[in-house]
Amino acid sequence: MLRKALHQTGSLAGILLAVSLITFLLMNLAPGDPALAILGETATVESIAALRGQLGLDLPMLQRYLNWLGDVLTGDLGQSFRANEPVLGAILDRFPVTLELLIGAQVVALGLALPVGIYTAYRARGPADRLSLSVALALISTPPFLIGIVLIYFFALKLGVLPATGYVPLSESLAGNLRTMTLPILTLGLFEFPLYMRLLRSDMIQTLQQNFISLARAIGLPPWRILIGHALRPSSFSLITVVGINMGRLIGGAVIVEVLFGLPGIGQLLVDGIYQREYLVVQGVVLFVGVFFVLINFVVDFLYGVLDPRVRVDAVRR
Amino acid sequence: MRDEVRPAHLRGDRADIVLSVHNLTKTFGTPSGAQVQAVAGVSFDIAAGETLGLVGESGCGKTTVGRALIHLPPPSSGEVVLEGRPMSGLSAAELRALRPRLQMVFQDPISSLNPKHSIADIVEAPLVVLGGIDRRRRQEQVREMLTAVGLDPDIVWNRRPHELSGGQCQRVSIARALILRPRLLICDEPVSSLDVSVQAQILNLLEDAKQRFGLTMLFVAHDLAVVKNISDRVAVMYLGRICEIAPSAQLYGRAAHPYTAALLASVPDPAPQAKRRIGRAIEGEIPSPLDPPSGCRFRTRCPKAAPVCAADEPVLRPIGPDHFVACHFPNL
Amino acid sequence: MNIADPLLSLRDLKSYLRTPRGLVRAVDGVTLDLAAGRTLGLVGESGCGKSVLARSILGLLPDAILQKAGGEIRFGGRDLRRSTEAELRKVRGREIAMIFQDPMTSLNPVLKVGPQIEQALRLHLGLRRTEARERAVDLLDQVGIPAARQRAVSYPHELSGGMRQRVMIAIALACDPKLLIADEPTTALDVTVQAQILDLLQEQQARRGMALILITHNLGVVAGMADEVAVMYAGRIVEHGPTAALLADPRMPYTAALLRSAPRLSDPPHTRLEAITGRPPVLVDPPAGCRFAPRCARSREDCRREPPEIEEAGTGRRFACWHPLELAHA
Amino acid sequence: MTLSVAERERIKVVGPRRRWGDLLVALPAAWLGVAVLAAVFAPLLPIPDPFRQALLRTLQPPSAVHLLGTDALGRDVFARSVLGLRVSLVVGIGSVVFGLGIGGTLGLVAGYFRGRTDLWISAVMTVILSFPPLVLAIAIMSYAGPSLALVIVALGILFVPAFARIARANTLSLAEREFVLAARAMGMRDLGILMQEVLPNLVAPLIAYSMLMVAVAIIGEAALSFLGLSVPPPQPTLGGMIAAERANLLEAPWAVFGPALFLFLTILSLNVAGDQVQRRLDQREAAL
Repeated sequence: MLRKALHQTGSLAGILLAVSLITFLLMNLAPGDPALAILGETATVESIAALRGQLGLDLPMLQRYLNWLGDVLTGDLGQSFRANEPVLGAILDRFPVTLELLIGAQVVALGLALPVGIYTAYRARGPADRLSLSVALALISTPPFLIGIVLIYFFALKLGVLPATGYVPLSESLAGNLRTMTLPILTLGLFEFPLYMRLLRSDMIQTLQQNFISLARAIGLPPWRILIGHALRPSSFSLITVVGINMGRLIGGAVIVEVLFGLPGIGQLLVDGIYQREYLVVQGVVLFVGVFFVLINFVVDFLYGVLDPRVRVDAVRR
Repeated sequence: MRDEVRPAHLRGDRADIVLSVHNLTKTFGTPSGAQVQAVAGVSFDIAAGETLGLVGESGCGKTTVGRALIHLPPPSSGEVVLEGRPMSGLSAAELRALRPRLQMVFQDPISSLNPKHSIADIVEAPLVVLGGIDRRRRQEQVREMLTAVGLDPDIVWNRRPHELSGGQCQRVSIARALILRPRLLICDEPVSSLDVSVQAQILNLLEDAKQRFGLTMLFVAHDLAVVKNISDRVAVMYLGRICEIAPSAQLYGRAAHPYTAALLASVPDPAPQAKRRIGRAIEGEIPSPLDPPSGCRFRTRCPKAAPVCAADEPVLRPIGPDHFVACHFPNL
Repeated sequence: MNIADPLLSLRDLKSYLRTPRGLVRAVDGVTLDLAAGRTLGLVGESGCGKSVLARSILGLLPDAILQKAGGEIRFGGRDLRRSTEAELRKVRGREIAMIFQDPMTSLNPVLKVGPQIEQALRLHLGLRRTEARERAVDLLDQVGIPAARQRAVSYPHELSGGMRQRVMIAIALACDPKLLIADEPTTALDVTVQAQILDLLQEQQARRGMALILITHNLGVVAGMADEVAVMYAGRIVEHGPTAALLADPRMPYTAALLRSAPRLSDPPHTRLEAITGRPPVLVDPPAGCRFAPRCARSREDCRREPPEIEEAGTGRRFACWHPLELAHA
Repeated sequence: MTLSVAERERIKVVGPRRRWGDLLVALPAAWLGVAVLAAVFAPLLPIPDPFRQALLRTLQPPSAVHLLGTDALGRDVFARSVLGLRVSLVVGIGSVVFGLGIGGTLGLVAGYFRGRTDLWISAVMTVILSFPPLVLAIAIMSYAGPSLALVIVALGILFVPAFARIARANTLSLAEREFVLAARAMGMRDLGILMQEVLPNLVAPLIAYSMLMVAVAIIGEAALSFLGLSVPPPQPTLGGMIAAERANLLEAPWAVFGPALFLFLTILSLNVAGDQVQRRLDQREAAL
């Protein structure tokens, strides 16, 4: 167990290092001079040279990477030029908004996918199954911003029950926060729901054909006990992995949703950074998001081991 | 082969030995880093025209022996001598040149045929790989060989494996193995996934093919009755070692090793008078090859086990003409 | 055979299955009686319908697959074919239990074996958790699992194939069923372990006085275990009778061919086997007359025209054949 | 011990009725055919000039002249949508071909040779997978600047690990099959085995997967263009059109839902057709 933990921690460190390297290279291998890009076309030669020195652009690549990595490890992601604040501070300020969005979306997606997935697997090819599969297919075929626009069109513009844009922090007002977050969370949740539901449904159908389900039926267990007590857990392994992996897809979706609904999350920060050529902000957000995503998957791996005794025992044997 | 280490049951004095295997071992690494000896020092030889049956329960290493002989994967140590030429230390090209001399038929008739290829292509493939034969000659040979294994070339020629039954697929496998006219044919459980009625067809086909093509055979299987039916000599394996080797009639008539006796007693026989008696089964299950028992590997389940069995590992020794057993207390 | 008061009686049982290739007549008119405490060996090659027959008795075929279900299954004064799902659930595991072929996949991989035994006890006998736990350990002990208390908290993948099959038997025996259906219980096991499992089944059957339907493709297994044997071919029972008589003197040519095609330990090496030519019919479109006729050496024109009914032939024997083999050992 | 052959031929539940299934292939195929033709021959179509602005005829509702109305600059929404679809299809197909070519090859090599090769390839894939896909694409686009080729590469990189995974998993299980062993036993070389024995069995699963991935790629392109990070203006993109017109959603829903419909129908068609192809492959697999 200890060996496995060490091994996993080692590979985690390796992956994080690779993430940092790629983030660094993306910015530094890109065509064009970052200093010029930051200062704009009107900059003077002197100011560009000064900024290059300040950014350390005249040093060799490896040296610059190590310097930057050292700064990153001490929590220094650089300064945002326009806002004149530390990049890390900006990210941490915005992160709670994104986190609320992500957690809310997962809750909505799983909350819908679990009952629908279980029921449709049990009554596969029934009318409810066909209906949910069609809805799922339609949702999968809709880009996330389009789901959002449809929701805005009906709930904000036509019915006027919820605001189309804007954000009220949780600390200010719970009700206000919920009003502003409902549509964004619903958008992202509906974007994610069909994947979970289809996955759970097909895994459940496969499990229900297994011999141990026949045995459970031969014992005389009622259907709901077979579904929940016997079929659900073995069917949920790939779902759990996907919930972790799809955090990445969801973060991408969150960027879109934040822009669409005007939420001040890190997705908005990223896009604003791009528009305003704040390269350090972009770099900081990409690094932050990459690290966050890697850590999530690390946790999911452990969770998986807890759920599946076969993996757990392997870990102990190792 | 050096005489001083040659085990007694290897018939080094005979001139017609096709395959000689000496002290073959195969070790696998497990994911946890432990080493498993799937085959632990196995020696046997097969004379021209002979069929040697290799029998044992799952995990005894019999399939690994078969695969090690064709060097897929190669053995960890030991010598394999085919028609007088040692196979160890051969380069990849030399090994490829030797492959037509020994061919293999696998257990799973469906898995051993590529679903995307036609039957004709599958049987022709070895000739294409061999090279130097023009297309018309190749197709003639394929046609001939399909007929020889009891398939109608005109019907199956363009079919895909999934359009054929399991028995027919196994015939195709046999045709593919025989088209290079190998000297030695290794059959790895060729009938174990077939129904009895089809199984008999394939066993009969193998007997016929052996006569017609002058084959020497190694027949690996777990079914004792099947092995007895087709073999001239039989070797019984347990946990990576041979515990008894003898001519079929001898081995089945006077099983000397307690494990052979237990195996034979466990086989349910459809003889009408045989009402099975309770309690003939030996106890326990095969120990893990990760941690085999000291001394005789069968001692943990053996009714005759004594302290000496834990201390000394018995070696194969003669107890009759061509009959060898590795046991301190054989049934004589 | 005691037909007066059978425990289980099947009348013209039919189970047609919906498949991609069409309607498969997997069980097509099976009539059979089994008295309490007896052992019936149900023998046939793969695809003959023996497993579908077993699942039909317990109503385990999913509605999505079972297209047509005909005939009667009389058990304990009820017709299981006409019972509701709720009624069937009271029979399953309580009065009729079942063991499946593959012990590797027949236990739930994420549940410990103890709880898997306990659920039948709690469901049917209403035992409390602690009582059920004790009973489960006791059952594991009875089926010959060493250190039963420790094993009860093991997961299935920690046990060998033979041990898992013992756990399955413990689950089946939990509520003292009157009938145990064992579907190829030893096919996936090594021969020495097979002998142990057969011993265990025989011993438990004798102790509990339950009836046993032993489904297998291996005539050797039924020879040692069964009181009577029914041979199935292409969805029908073609011969049925007391084990010894049937094996010594098969009347239906298929039975005889099946017996002769399997190699035997008692035969000398290189004995020529009498293979049956061809392969069993596809049950989407079975032959019109006797279903074995296309492969039968004795078949004549009438065999291909009209299917023979299974008929009584004295001393408890029945067979379905227009031109049966003569009694040799009578 | 393995199950008998007959056991594996065990009866499977049937899919939906064949006629319905055929329709599910025919309709999407028809839409995709029309879409591809329209995209290819867009300049020749009898539709208004997509670039011509008419500031007096802004936000016109759909009419015989303007099938989907006009946008805030008075440009024809239908004509612009056709051009936008062209970008979607080029990017969708291009990036999947990129991912399939590189990922498929890497997966094949990793699955067949295993060992160290596999370890290195898997490590690279893990690193790519360590970034949320859209964020990686956004980052690449933001540093390197928008262009068609770059969009294709940025999205294509995201598909490399997915195709590598599928190719690797299939190759691993194929390499276990005994026909590969038989090919080696007859003396066939690795390259021959890869090309003749393994590759033909990979084509079908990869093609079915590709169709689904084209749908994903089109969604990805739409998201990038919605953020203004895809092909630069004046070239219209479906996502860009939606982003630009969403301010007028209430007054001129057609300017948003017009391109949205093009986007939705194309992605839906790819998904439906891909699912059907996948299902048929699975059924054929089950019948083997």
